[in-house]
Amino acid sequence: MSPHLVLRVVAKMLIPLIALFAFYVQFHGDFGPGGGFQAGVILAAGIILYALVFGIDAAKKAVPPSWIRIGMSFGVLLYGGTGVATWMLGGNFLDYTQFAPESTHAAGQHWGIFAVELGVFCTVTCAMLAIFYAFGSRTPELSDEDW
Amino acid sequence: MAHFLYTLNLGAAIFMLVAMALVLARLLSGPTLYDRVLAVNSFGTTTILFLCVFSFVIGRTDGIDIAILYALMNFIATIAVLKFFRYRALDMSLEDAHIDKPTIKTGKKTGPVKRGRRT
Amino acid sequence: MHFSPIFILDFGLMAMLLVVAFAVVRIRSLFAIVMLQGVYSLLSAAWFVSLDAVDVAFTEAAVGAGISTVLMLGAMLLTDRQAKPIPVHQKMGPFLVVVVAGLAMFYAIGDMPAYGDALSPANAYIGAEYIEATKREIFIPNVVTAVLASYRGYDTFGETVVIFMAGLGVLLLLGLNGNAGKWRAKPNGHNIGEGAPTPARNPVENEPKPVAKSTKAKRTAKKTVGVKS
Amino acid sequence: MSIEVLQMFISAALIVSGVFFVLAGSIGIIRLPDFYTRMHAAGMTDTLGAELVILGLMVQSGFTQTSLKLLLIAFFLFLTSPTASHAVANAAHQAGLKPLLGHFRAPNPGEAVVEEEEEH
Repeated sequence: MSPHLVLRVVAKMLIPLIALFAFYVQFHGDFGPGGGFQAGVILAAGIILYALVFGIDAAKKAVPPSWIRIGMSFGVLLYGGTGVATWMLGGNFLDYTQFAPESTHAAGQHWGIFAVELGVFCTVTCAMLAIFYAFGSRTPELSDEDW
Repeated sequence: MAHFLYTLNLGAAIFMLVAMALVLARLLSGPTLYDRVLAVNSFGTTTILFLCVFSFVIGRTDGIDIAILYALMNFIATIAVLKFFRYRALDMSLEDAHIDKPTIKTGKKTGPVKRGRRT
Repeated sequence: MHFSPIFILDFGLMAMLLVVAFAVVRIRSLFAIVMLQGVYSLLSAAWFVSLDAVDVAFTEAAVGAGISTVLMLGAMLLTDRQAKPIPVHQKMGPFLVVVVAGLAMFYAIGDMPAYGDALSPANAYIGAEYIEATKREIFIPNVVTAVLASYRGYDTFGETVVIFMAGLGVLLLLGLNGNAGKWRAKPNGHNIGEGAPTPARNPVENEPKPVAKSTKAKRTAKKTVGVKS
Repeated sequence: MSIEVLQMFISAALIVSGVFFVLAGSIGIIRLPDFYTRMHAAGMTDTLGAELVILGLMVQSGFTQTSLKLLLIAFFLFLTSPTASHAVANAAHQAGLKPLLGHFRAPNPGEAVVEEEEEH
């Protein structure tokens, strides 16, 4: 008998849906509630569910710690880099209109907001996963009385 | 007719609130920890329903997004809690967890409890 | 003030928030507190929806429902199961501070705008300008995203850096692999195996112990091993 | 009778019955004597009551995006609630929490598990 068959099957069905919902929140943030921070937390929660059900080692194979280190810094760099790019194009720091100055529908603003939200998304996902990996990888040593 | 539907939804929301309060009482008083887990799970479902009905009452359907989020995420906390109490670790896989019997707190001393095998 | 029936729901939610907050303070079982914090975040998210602050509710829901409970449990694994009771004489000072602060807040309530006031400072000045300008300058329906990412881009950059620093701090202090599984928490300062002869523990314990453990923590553990509370 | 009135009445019937089941379930969670019976009541709230209320709201909103989102909620609840109940019951049973017994005696928790294992 395989233990916890129900949990594993349901989790397998649920994790892609959670990831899909995270991307919905990320890219629909201009029209409904949500944005980079919320989407990052939801995606991290999906990966945490994977780690809870299939073990933290399997999760580390799927999302290696090196990705986490890189992704966490990449998000901040993307955010800052957007600002620097607008700087280079001749505007102020984080002045997104410089991306498409002639646009009548504020396309530059849309591109800027997209890049910035993506940066927040990366950083938040990776930071949440880093905290979970750091705490979850440790094993306590307890006697029964302490429990 | 709109007024009838408004009253209906408002009444449903108030009754959901009452149901939330009742479940909360069980959560606060629950004798065993499994009662608490059950109450939290049930509270989550009731809150999802409350959010759905309430967004119809106020006429803004953004609350339904939050209800979807809770429907997806309420599960994670329950799994974490049960793993915590059954295997006393969050890092092992459920796939190769052998069936062991940790004891519930009875007050009397019991033997050592095997944890799930670490992979 | 016009009485809207939605106020019944608001008051109900607030009353439950109050009950949960008192319970979190009073209950000593840490596990029950973790559960109650999940309930608190559910309730406050519902309340934020009723205040039309949907984005805040979304954040509260995302963090409170899934992540926070799991992380709290992960931290609880490494500590105690019960909060230690604090003697009454140590409680009096904080109690006094809380009472004084609460009285000051009650005094300040008189200056607050009424609930749902359209002319309150939050609605009247710069907020109204942002709501108007978003339509013609940024062309997206969600004003909150426009304010967060564009008008207040510096603030959000600061917040992102704060989250980055939090992750970095955890990485530096704990490491992603938990020292490759060699580190073990010892709640209550008990060093298991030195007190009463316990049956054989995990095989991992027979490995050579890391150096960091045999310093101060072990010395204090030896001292307190006889006087288990 | 126009279609709106019919919609209204169907929606009202579904929501009222759903609220009845939710309330009955939560009263059961309070009043029933032990964990397993309480779980019985909670299961009723989680599936029947919730699905009925969401179905009523779907009827109320017609063919809209809101209705699709409500369908998603119903699907997720249908998937996760029984699973969570199963997990809680399984954990409690494995931990040796015994049901409150009356005249009839159930097998001990440990024995029951062994039998289940051999079946598969």
